[in-house]
Formats: sequence, structure tokens, C-alpha cells
Amino acid sequence: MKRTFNYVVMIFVFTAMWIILNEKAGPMQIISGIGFSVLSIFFVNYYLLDDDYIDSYFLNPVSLLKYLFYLVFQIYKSGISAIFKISKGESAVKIIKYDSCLNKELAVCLLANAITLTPGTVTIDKTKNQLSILCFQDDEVFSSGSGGKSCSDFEKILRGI
Amino acid sequence: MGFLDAVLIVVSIYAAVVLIRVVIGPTIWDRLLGFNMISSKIIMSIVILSVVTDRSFLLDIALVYSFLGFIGTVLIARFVETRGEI
Amino acid sequence: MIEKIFLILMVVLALITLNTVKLRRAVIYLGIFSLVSSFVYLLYGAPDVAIAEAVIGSALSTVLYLVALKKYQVFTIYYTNANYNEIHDGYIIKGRAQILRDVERFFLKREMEPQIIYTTDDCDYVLSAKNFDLLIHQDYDKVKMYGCIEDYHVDAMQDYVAKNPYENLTVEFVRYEAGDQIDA
Amino acid sequence: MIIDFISKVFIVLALIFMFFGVYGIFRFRDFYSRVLISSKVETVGFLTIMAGIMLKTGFGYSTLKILFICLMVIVTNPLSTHAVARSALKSGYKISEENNDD
Repeated sequence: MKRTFNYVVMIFVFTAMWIILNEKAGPMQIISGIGFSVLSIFFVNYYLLDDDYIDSYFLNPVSLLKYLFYLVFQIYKSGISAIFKISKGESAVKIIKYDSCLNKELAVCLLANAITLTPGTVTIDKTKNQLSILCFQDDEVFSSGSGGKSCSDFEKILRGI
Repeated sequence: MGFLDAVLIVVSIYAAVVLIRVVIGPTIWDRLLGFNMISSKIIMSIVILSVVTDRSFLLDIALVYSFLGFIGTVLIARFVETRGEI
Repeated sequence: MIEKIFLILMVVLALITLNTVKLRRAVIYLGIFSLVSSFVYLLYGAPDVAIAEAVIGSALSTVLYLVALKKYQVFTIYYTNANYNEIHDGYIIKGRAQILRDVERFFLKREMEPQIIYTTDDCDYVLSAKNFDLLIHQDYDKVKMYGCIEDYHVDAMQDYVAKNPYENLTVEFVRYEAGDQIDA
Repeated sequence: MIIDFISKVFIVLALIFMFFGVYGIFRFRDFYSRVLISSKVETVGFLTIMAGIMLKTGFGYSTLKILFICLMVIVTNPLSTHAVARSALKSGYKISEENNDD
């Protein structure tokens, strides 16, 4: 039942993309969009990926939107602090290890993407759920959480995905 | 000359300035960084151009660019890292 | 105005691409060149040509050039200095140790691609941990070069240095067995 | 009228952000600082300029397309930065930052 619901959501999203790319929302576009999305899901299922990918790689759209809004807010916040760093011109860097409290593979990857996207930190490596992060010498954003078990706000949101 | 035309010229001047870093950059990774920045500036100017000339199909080309510039950067970076084996 | 800026950029990029000696740099310059040129096609009202140029020039030809460069042997050279504060950005751009310039020219003449990696790590650490073909360690005017004993390029390098010796530098070669490095 | 003014403010703000990104890659003397700062301030500038243009054109199919481009850049830009930084670090490239008494 849940599987069928996931397929319906995917077909809906793909059809919306098809309509956006066509710039027209007539009945012809909707029918061809549904047809092509069913075809592409069928093709991926049979030729490209394993059978159970839809359970492990499915994103909850509501929490994805919440994550995106929080991400944009965080990007601007650290972008403004990066401008002060540029005008000051400090340049010592260090590499820290960060243990995240997420255990899903996809959620850890999304966390690494978000870390790289915010100015001032770049993810270098990932083993299981430990991330190596390149950051400035005097940054205290992630280094405080590395020892204890406390989760950052990103991880709290990503748990719902 | 409208406002967006001036913005287009400023963005292209930025791209020309980044090119200096690509040329003098001491290592190959500096050049890759410049390549990445220039490709994102080109995407930006395509979007602005499509608004200026009111031709919305140019946005499809910007979409294609955002895939391809990324593929080039990742391939060259991996090529340099593993000493010639992609 | 906007066309003029991008056309000048194209000419500059083409000249740089032709003038560079190292092939991997030329691949990067060509990628930027094809990006800029397809934007110029857009400016002159040819979006179909632009999309073909983007696909072929930016993705396909980069892959093709890289596959072709696989045949071209890359020679990895690490450079360490005893007083490592000297290796900084400005030093790499203008100063450049004289020995490095000669080594680079030597390998370019033998049609190989030298890749020089500057590092401030300790010499012993690089010897044990990294995978390299030649390690150059400089301590003021004493230069030590570490190379594998079976590598005939290093033999040729040794002959070359013996034929034209430096006045102010003493160059010493250290050769190690091949088996020592692989397990590290 | 007021929306037009707000979109102009957004675009000018994005140009200022991008100026700092371009200034940053000449200001820093160390590759790792450059890769940390410059290409990310770039992303901020990109998102801001796209927001300004979306306000200017009004709601329509092109707005949704620009939103799609923004989503694509959010996904792919960190990947390329990660690839460059990782490639430099794995190869062992490491230099000290330039001293002031040069």
C-alpha cells in the first residue's frame, strides 16, 4: 500500500516537471507526461537500480521543503559571516572529524551536501557516519558537537526524511 | 540601455577577472576552482539574457549547462587525483 | 558592449591555450573556451548551435581529451623544503626553485607530463606514506632526490645532472628498492 | 512598482555578494581558504540574483523553470567543490600561508 502511494507521488512530481519544461498545461501534455513518467520508472526498475531502492531513497516531500527553507536561511546566515572573514583576510585552516547521529545513508549524504553548501565549511571524506570537515581555525560551529551526543538542528530535521 | 543590460556587463566583467586567477593560479586546483566559478557565471548570464530578450527557451540551455559544467569539473578533478586513471 | 567583452575573452583564451606547455592545463582552458563560445552563439541568436557546443565542447571533448591524456605518462614529483615557511603562494608563482625549473624542463623534453606537488609535510612522512615517482628535498643549497632504483627516467635524470653540474647546489641521489614503498 | 524596486535591490545585493566572492580569491594566499570562501559566496550570489529575477518576471512557467535551475545548482555545486578540495587533499598538496614579512 505504502509502495503504491510512493509510486503515485513520484508520477505526480515527474508530470509536474514535464509540464514545466513544456510551458503548457493542456490535456495532451498531461497524458504524455504521465505516460513518460510511468515509462521512466519502469525503465529504472528493470535496468538501472535494485528493486528495493524506493523504500530507502524515498524523500518525504513535507520534511524536504522544511529542510530546504532551513538550508536557505542557514546559507544566508553564514554567507554574511563569510564576508567579514574575507575583509579580515585570515587564512589558517584545519580539518575536524564530526560524528553525526544519523544512521540512514541518504540522510548522511544530505547532511554532507548541506555542510558543503554553507560558506566556510567543505566536506572532505565520509566513512559510515563520520564526516571529515575542512573549516577555519577559529570556527566553533561543528567542533563543539563532535565530542558529545548532541545533535545540531540540521540533523533533527533530517531525521524525519 | 536598461538595468539588466548593465547587470549583464558587470557579471561578464567578473568572469573576466576570475580568468586572471585561472591564468596565474599556481596549481591545477586553482584553475579548476576558476573553471567552476566561470561556469556558474555563464549560467547566470544566460538566465539574465533570456529575461532581457524575452525568450524563455533559453532557460533550457541554462539547465543543460548546470549539468555539464559539473561533469567536466568532477572528471578533471578525479583525473588529477588518481594520476591518470579516471 | 557585451559581445565585445566575450569576444575579447575568447581570443585571450585561445591564445593562452595555444601557448601553454602542459597538456592538462590546456584541457581546462579549452573547457572554459567552449563555455564562453557557446554563450557568444546565444548572443548572436543561435540557441541550437549553442546547445550542441555545450554538449560536445564542455562534456564530450573533455572526456575524449582526458582519455587521450591517459596514454601520456604522468610523472609525480613531490617538493619539500627543510625550512617549510618558504613554500607559500607567492614563492610558487614568482620565485620557483631553480632546480625545479630544470627538472620540469627535462621531463617536458622527454614528452612526459610533470606534476609537481608542493607540500610542507616532513620528508620522512612523504617517503613512507605517499605514492610518488620522485621526491625532491631541499635544505638551502643541498638537494636530495629520492627515486626508485628500477625507474630508468631517474637514471636519465642522474646522468643529466652529472653532465651539467650546478655551481651553487650540491645534488645527491638516493635510490631505494621498489618493494619498500608498496606496503606503506 | 514597489516589486520592481525590491527586485532591483535584490540584484544589486547579489552583485555585492559576487564582488566579495571574486575579491576573496585574490585576497587569500592559501588554496584551502580560497576553496572554503570563494565558490560558496558564489552560491549565495546565485540564489539572490535568481530571487531578484523571479520577482521581476512575475509568476509564470519561466519562474518555475528558474526555480528548477536553482534546485539543480544547489545539488551540483557542492559536489564539484567537494571534488576539487578532495583531489587536492588526497594528492598531498599543502603550503603554509604567506607571512607578512615577505
